[in-house]
Amino acid sequence: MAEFLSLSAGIEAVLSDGCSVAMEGFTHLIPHAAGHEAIRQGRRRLTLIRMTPDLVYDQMIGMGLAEKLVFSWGGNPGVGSLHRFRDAVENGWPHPLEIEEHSHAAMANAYEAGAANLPFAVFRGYKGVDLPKVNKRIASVTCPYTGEVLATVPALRPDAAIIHALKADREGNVLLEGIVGVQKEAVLAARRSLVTVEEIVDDFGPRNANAVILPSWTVTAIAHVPGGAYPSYAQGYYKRANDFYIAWDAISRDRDSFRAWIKANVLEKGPDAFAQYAQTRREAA
Amino acid sequence: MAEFLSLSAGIEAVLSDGCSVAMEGFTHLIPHAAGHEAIRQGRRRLTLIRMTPDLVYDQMIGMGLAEKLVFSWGGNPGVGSLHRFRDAVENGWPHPLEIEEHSHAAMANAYEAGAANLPFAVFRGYKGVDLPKVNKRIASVTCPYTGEVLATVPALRPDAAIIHALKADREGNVLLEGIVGVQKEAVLAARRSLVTVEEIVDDFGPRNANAVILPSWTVTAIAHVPGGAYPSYAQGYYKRANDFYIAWDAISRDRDSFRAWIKANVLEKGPDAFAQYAQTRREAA
Amino acid sequence: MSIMATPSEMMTIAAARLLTDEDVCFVGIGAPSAACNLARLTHAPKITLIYESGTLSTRPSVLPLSIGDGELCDTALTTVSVPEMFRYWLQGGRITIGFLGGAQIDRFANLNTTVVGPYDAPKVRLPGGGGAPEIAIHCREIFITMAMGSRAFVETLPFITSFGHGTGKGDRAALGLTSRGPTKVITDLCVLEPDPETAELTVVSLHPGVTRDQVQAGCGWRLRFATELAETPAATATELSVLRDLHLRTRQAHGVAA
Amino acid sequence: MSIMATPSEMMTIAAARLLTDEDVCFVGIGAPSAACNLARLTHAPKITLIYESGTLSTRPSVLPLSIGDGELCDTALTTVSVPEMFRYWLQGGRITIGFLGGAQIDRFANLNTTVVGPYDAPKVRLPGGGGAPEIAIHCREIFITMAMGSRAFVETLPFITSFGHGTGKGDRAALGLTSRGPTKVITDLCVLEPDPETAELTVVSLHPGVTRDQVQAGCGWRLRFATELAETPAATATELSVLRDLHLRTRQAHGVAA
Repeated sequence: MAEFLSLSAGIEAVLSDGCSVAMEGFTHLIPHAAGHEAIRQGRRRLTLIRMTPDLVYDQMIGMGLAEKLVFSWGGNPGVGSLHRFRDAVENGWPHPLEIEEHSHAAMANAYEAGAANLPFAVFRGYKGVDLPKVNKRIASVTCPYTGEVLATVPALRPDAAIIHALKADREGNVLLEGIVGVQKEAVLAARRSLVTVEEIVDDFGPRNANAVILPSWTVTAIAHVPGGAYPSYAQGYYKRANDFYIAWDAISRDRDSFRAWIKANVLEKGPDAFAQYAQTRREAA
Repeated sequence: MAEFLSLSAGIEAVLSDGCSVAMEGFTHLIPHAAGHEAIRQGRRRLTLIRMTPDLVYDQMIGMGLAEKLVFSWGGNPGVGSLHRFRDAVENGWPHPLEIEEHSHAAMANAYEAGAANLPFAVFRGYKGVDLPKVNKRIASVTCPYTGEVLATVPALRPDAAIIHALKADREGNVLLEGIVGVQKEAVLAARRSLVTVEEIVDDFGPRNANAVILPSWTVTAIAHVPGGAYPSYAQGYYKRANDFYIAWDAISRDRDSFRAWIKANVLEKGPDAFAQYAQTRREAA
Repeated sequence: MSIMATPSEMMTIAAARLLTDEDVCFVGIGAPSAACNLARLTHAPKITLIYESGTLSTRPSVLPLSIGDGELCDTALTTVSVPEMFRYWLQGGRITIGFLGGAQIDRFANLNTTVVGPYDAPKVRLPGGGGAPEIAIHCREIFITMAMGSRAFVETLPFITSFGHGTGKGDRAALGLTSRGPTKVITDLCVLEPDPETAELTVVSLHPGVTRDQVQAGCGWRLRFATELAETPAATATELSVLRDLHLRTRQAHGVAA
Repeated sequence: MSIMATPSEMMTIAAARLLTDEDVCFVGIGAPSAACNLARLTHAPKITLIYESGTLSTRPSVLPLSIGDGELCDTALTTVSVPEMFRYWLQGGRITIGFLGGAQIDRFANLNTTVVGPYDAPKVRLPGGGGAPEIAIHCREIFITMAMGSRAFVETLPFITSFGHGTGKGDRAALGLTSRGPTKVITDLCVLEPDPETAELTVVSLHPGVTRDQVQAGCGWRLRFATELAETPAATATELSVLRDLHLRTRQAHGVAA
């Protein structure tokens, strides 16, 4: 059964130096507050896994938490580059970053295979492209019936998954709605998981019979962090703070302005900051 | 885009002699009315595919429509045997029935692979059991990363899928709720599809963002057949007519009583009969 | 002046007692469904019940007619598709206890629900395996509930539908299986467990009033009995009344005996 | 006295015209999103738009900031998970038109969005392929939208992120692909199509007022021009006003230029 913890206790429970972690969110419900807490706790040598690493991974990479990145698209969505990610890959700052690069289809299938307790995923992909030349994890199997050769990737089985969801009930069941991405698969594929939520409710109440729910016994810990996805969005709660995504381009371009921003907005702040961000966005919405 | 047809025109559009058809429903939303229409149209040499063939397949087999059955559990759920199925397999009556037998896991994965346009499915299964000795379609692949040998089945790609759903809207989108089984996969895996529905509505109205919906452009034809799942059930519309499931045991045990029942209740009736069945159940519920 | 349980009730009650709040059970229709819900309504209110039709954490107030019963969906936390059920939930390794039964069982708890006689020319064609072949390997352990009888407990199975302990200890490991397989066989007369040394089913507990001879008469092979053979504690008044109420509610809801 | 479209608007409008009510489009953010929604708001009201974030048949009233924009979900018929999107919908072969763009393109419409310079010691690390490698092979055909420029239209790609026509006609078939691959490249200056004989991109239509020299100046290889070179019809007043209204609504909704 999921345990209800504070954000800091939750991060301590699931993250340790050297572990692999998937902080998922397909441009929705991105666990920013959890990423900031990981930065405050000074985790090191992490393998960061995510299909669409964006601002929060840029911040973690820039602060030197990551040894390796497993990903399929690393950018500031709708804006441009991730400058901290680029600085790490192009210049090895603050230290070199190993990358394991896939396509979205490969990553999505790899999470799916992890959730299904399979050692690998099979899909039709990677035809005629260069990624298999630089990623030795991409292999193939032959269909025993047709002889067709299909691409494979190893299943993703992260040590930890961290996601942000809309609601948890008192039993620790977790509700997601809207663009649900690969969060369910990431949690089911991981050894342990932390879910930050906008709200804890007595009961989900009447709901669709097929609602996307993670039962309590599939989740390690839940932390109540309203606004925890800010500046990304939470369906029905608040919109994306697009001005911040744009501002991040300038903040992150320079190493000093990046560090100053992190100091003022992460290291010197706590999880409560996010409640206020969300409130602002809700009013603006 | 899905075409709105009468039940008889819909069955004509998707079923022809010698084709393979998956009439799915995992003990919910079983397309009984469609099966009766197939019997009235006198289809022959069909390959019937279904995880849980029950009464309607028993009826179709008993009337000689089927040349082959692909299945994983063939019984009268909660009651006992399917006597027409047994008579076909044990005694070749009304003619011999070829069987291709799988486990539920294999069939579910095979539909999933079909929907995903893969030639085969990989799963962990069939360890230590006799089914692979009698079903040559069960094979294996070796994981390119771990060396583990995993079971495979060919993807299911039926010529036709026929399901019963709750609602269609005027654009031909189809809504399922509750125990959704493998119906979505069956439709997506099939070359053509017919969906019978309880209701046609102007608009589904407010609904869960992640509702189980088959878009209009994935469906060949829709027929409005209220009660079309009777005597199985339709979530929110009517319950299972359990008395009929029990009665079927006696009706189907004997070849003559079976044929008499089919004559009176299928051959001499039309699709409209089902509206009345459903009405009765709704009042009883 | 205790009320006596029928053999069938005793089987259900003995199975229910084995379950805890921490269990996640993959439930079949019939005795397993009754046992799991009896446990939920008595000592294990937080037990998690999953039916292969896709219903997660379901809490039916009456027993389902079939795994597709609307009651299961209406009282579930949520309902997933059947492919997801078999991939993420069963194969995903999330089930602690899987319930199985069958037409026939052998001394190593292998089960047959496929066919009596040759596969290609069957004497009796049974329904087939359904979920059983993979339930048997993916759940942490397996409880089997079956009424005894010499045509059900047989020396040699004509067909192995789901794997128990094969031909004895070590066979599961040799197939690469890490799950425990059948750890209990709960019958209407007794409880059997695989012997720790040989994996052969051994009677460990006789239900109240049942003799060794009666048990042997219901089994087609020469049965082994544990050195310290226990007596299954009699059904308590609470167990019986909750079980009978459950069956009564079920009959009233469905209009049939369940 | 017609209103003139900007080159960027002309690119969007030329792309929109290629779409029909029967198309099921896999839409990317930026020009493809504008083109698809312009088509939907003008001549192709029944066009089906799918974004890789999982939204099926979406009808946004303003353009999304990212593929995860709430507007896409709120106006979608339904939203599926990302694994399902890539398995059932993209790989499932249900998309007629996939839109792609990139940092660089070569004469056979292969694209690079991964890296400039060596992969292990990049000069510029680009975002990577995302959905592109599989979009390029699973959609029935591919439309590429890109602004011209000699650093974008290059003689040799440092990295092939998504496959176009390889090194020429027949390469797709040799890989076992049955989809058509890139059939149109819509730029801010012209429209190119693969030559039926060689699969080399050939200018088939110049946007109004654009010369051959201008187009060649924006391309790093020696361009081929179709024998019967057409002029792209000028943007109509309706096209321009609908597109500009869409951009205006988008700016008002997001508070930014879209």
